[in-house]
Amino acid sequence: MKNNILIIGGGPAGLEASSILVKMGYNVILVEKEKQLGGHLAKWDTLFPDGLKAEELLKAMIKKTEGVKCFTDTQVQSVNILDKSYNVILSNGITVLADALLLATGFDLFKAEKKEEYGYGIYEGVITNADLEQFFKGNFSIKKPKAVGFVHCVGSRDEKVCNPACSKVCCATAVKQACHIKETFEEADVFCFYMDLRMFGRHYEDLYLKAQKMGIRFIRGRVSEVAETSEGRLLVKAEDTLSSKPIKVTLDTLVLMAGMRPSESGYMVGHQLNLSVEEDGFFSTKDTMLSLQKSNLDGLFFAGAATGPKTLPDTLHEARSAAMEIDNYLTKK
Amino acid sequence: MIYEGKQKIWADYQKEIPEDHYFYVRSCIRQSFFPASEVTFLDITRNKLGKDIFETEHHTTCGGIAYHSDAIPQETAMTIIARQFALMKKYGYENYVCSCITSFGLYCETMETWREYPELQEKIADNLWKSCKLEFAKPKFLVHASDLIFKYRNQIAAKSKYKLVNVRTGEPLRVVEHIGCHYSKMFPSKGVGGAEYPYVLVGMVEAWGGQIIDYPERRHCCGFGFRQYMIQSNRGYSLSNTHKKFESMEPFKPDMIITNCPGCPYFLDRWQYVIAETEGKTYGENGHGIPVFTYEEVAGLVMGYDPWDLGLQTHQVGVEPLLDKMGIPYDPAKKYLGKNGKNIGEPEKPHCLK
Amino acid sequence: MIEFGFKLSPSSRINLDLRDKASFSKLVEIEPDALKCMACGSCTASCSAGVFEETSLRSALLSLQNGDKEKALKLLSHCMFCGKCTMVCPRGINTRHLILSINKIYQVR
Amino acid sequence: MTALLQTLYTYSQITPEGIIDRYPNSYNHFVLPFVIGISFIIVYLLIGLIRILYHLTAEERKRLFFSLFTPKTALKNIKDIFCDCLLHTKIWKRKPLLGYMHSAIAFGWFMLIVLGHIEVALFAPRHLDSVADGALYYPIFYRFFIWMSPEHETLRGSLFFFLMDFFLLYVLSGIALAMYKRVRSIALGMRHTTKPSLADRVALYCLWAIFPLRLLAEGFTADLSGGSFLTKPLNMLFRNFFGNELNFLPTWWLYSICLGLFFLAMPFSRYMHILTEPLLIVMRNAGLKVRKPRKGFAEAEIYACSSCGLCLDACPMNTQKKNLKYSSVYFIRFLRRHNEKKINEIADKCLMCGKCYALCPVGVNSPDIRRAQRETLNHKLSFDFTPMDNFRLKENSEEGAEVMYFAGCMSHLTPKIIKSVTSVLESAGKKFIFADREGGICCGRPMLLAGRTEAAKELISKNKKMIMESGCKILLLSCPICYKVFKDDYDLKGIRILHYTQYLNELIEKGELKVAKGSGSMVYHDPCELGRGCGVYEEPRNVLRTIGELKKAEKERDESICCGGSLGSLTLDNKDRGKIAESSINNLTAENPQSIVTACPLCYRSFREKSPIPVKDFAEVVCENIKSN
Repeated sequence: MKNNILIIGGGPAGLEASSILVKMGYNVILVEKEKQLGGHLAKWDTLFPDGLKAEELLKAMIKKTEGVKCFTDTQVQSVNILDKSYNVILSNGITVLADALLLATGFDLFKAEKKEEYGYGIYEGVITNADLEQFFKGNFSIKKPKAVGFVHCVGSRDEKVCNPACSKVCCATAVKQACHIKETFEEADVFCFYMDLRMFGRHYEDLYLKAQKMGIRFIRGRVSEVAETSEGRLLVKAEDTLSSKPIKVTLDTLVLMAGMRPSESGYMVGHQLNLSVEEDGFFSTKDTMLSLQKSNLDGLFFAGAATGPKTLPDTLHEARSAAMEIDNYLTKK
Repeated sequence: MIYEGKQKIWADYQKEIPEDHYFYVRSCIRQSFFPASEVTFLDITRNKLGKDIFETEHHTTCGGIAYHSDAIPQETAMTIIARQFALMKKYGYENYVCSCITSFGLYCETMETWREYPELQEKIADNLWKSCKLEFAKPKFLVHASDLIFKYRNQIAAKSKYKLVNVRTGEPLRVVEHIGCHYSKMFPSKGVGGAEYPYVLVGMVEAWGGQIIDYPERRHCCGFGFRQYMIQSNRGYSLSNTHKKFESMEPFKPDMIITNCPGCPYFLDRWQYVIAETEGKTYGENGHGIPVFTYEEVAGLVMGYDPWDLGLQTHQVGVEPLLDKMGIPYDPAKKYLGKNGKNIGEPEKPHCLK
Repeated sequence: MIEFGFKLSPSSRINLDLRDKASFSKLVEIEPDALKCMACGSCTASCSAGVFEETSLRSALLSLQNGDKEKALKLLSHCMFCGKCTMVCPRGINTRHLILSINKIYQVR
Repeated sequence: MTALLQTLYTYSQITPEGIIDRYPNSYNHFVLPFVIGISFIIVYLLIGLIRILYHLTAEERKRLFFSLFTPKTALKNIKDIFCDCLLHTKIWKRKPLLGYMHSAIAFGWFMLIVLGHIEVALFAPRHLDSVADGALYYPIFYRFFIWMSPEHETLRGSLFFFLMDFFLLYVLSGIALAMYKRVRSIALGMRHTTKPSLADRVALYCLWAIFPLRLLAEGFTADLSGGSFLTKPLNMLFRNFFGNELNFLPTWWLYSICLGLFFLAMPFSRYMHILTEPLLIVMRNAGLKVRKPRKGFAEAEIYACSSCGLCLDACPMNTQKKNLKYSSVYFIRFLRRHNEKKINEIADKCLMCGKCYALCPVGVNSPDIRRAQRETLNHKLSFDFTPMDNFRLKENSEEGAEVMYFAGCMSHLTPKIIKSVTSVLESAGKKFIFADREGGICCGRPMLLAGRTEAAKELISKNKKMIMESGCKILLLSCPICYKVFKDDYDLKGIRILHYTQYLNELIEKGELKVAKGSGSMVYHDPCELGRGCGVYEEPRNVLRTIGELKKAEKERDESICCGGSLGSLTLDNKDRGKIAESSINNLTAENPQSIVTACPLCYRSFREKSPIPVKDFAEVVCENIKSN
């Protein structure tokens, strides 16, 4: 008899795990709330550190999922814990009796308008990292800028928005995007306002060096307020903490590097299952070292950013190990 | 301080120093400040140890002072050096020993530059030919005079009359060694023991019975720096450098300082007087200063030379307390008598420094 | 004393051994937020008084930790207490009380 | 007037027939506890009064003196004392049952004393002549000392008997409620009550005992000295139980002891307010202000605190139980006890939202005392505002610009407010000068709140110079903190100072600005400094009602709950502020409005961090609904 596995979330984690599990011979059902698969990856243009096209990667990943029953534009309506399985009712009316459940619900981008002083949604030139990717994809327009700024840590490392943690990917994304902007608008001055530059992965430092060589200016100071000049440009204020002087600069585009927050729809599912979340809002794993894919419920597993900010490679590793854990669990049963 | 750790580093920086047959060039500054040192060097190497050290009155300055003060361009300095090398070649020598650290640094710098840019060497050879009609050859071995004394340290120890030991207590003397910056900081591989823990002076002190003390600011420059001391208003900077070194070595209670550079002994010695006069502070015992010596002076003392023949009366900081410690007899009455037996005049007594 | 035409220049190095640990721990006692700064510079950048004269809580805190209380007090002496820095601080530091406490502890009367 | 006194006096000289002193000299040992108590309290009060007057400045003393003889203030004094001290109208308005309890005890007791004295004046006037005649105690224990022949009972006499019994019953009903409140305070509308101190307990139990004992004592003697519907039946009951030979002295002893003890405990207990409140009223009506946290006027305030604990529920910090200790009532208690460490801790913690002052039945201005307390520590701190000396308006005043817009420091962190205000002004066709577009000098209110008055004054004078030089006619503010200080401390002659809620209301009423009716529902949050601070409640509501459906908050206007972002607090940390914001939002969303509207950049930011529903600024709402012509 084939076991049913329900994967919630059709982003990179859900796709990767489903393609492995379907090859192992399981009956895999994938639920995605958006109309298309891919999660944030589908909205991204290129990936750090080497500028891989997100679209190509996604295409390759989707191709591998042959045999997976995918329900897009579908949400989980209710979940019940049965003796050794989960009874899940989907918003399209289908009921699934799942022997194992994988939460790959990922993250939401921090709502940048919450940082009132940056004026997202108020000043025209203030956009988010996601907007900029859309611009690179050709779905969003910005005026040709003379100067562009990137604000790192928007909604991350900030107690005022109840997220004191680092979102892990914004630094590398910002540097990647800054390079991309500089390539698109060669004449533009590009500034990155950072608190600490966390370029921890393989090749990330190379990306940083590349950005420096392209003439991107890194300013160690967090932007504190943005105002509009009489010409409608953006007056950005920060402290250059390395020279101990407040600085201001007039920019045309300011990109806010919105951080990672727990996914709201993921939270709804977890809420029905009474899953515990940590103070940061992300799900708590069974332990912090050996069972990162397991939850406190038998047969319920995690992969990807549902348990905290992760890079794409991290997420894919987690998806693979989650598949292994699920296989172990079902075989033992 | 883990002594074995230093030994490991010393092992990595072994410098090949030929035993004999050198072409010797003097130091501008040392000739004026410590003329007896170079005389002693020649006396020890030639007469006491029987080495072949050749020197000629035709050699000049290396151009270092002018070069480091931005008064002449590098090419000029290189041409002067090429002329020195041409003299060496002319007198049939292949090993080059210089008395000055600045020169030593400049020779190293020049040789390295020529190695990297052979076309520049060609150009300098051309310059030299045009100006002096001379041809030069690069020395096979380039050493500093202190390298040689280091090489001979055990031979000197074998002939020594005194040791760097306090005869009253039997304890080894506590010696601060100070290496000229241009000795190995520019090219660590060119110095005995490298740049971080140079062994050249340490080796001498150990061979002669003393104990080296290692203090936090040992790496720091003495403050000589051409640009600083040449202009009066900048001398505060120079003074502050020396001050910092003395503040740092003071808690270790050193008995003496040994140096291998022209400027260092001069500044370490004279600035003690200025600090005493302006700050009222002295660093030696009972209001004395810490006596500062060149390595030749120390070698001379160990071998039993008369202190006044070594020119120790020209020091600002009195050397008598150290001589007493080492048990070296001296005649105070002869301190200010010249070679000809006539009084050379006594300096004014400092207010503060004994 | 002889006038040489030059004199010792004071060391520009920060000597952490000489810093006033007791006063700083007193400060931490009355305002524990003194330890929370991550030096992002938001306070300095948004400072109302900073428009007129160099004013920086971030820098002042650093100066205190480095034992330079004169500089710290100078950096805060123009503070108008408006509270903008409290609003923008990502670490949620009670900046106004911190400034008040620094003044209370370090101002000699 | 004199004639009337004359007749009264002559009248009182006549002892009515049938009233006989039962005791020679009209004295019995049992009066001693009471006499000791009452003498002590009189002396204590006199010393206290002299102390307070001594610490007033000469100017203040003069002011106080003249106010007593200015008819307007004198009348107000009488009215306030009657309403506040006796009838407790303030409590009636908010919590009727609690109000009844207080007025029953206060007014009832007052009437008992007054009627007792009138009775003596009418029937045994010679005992009021001097202390030696028992003036101190005789009217209190009147019923013990006399024998009245039943044949001579007059109508007038029985009216007094009736009135005395009536008011005694009135007081007893209040006492009964008070006892019930001790057990279940919530029934009388109080979630938290204060923890009583030892002196409080002694005084409290005495107070509880006084009136039942009086009933007993007068019940025992009702057959001899007369009585009415309460005491007479009681007397009969006693007779039935104990026979005719009633030994009533012990109850009178107990009654006197309780009274004496009560007076002895009074200065050290919360009940001191009974006597000091009139003084506070008189001084307040004379226009005196707190200068020092413990001397002069402040002392009158401190001793007038009834420690009732109404401020406990009022304080926004008390959403967390751990913060109960920072309430005004404890602040004042520690001031009385000179507990320096705690005083400063509490003074610094307060948000200065003013709600405790607004709700205080006695009207103790504790925010002012806290500010004065902060000043004792902070006024010495030096500052240097010389760099701000040369501040000049960056923009040239536009031709004919009458309005100067001063956004204030905080508004610069809420660009939405600035943008909305300026675009509303533009829509209304108003030319304006933007005083601090590129940053400006702080208004001084935060400095003032921190107790650094001198520093604040310097900032105020610099800003004042800038404003006066600009030649504007209206100073428009978007921050209530700025508004409060500009209004109270600036003295800008010839310039109208308006908060934007007021100004926009005016523009809309005059028809210079037209707004359309929207569809959404909203609730308005009263910012502390704007509402309680400046009394602006109606104007914003007026405008919002024309724009959309205005829902009510659970508590609003002067009972509105601070957003937690107030600059008033010096030490409250970020987490606790968040908790306050949450409770304030809960209060606002009682009727499920679609959005919260406020008129202060601080409230705006505090709410936006926590609110589940959209938070909008007043100007933003107006701006969204401007009807274009």
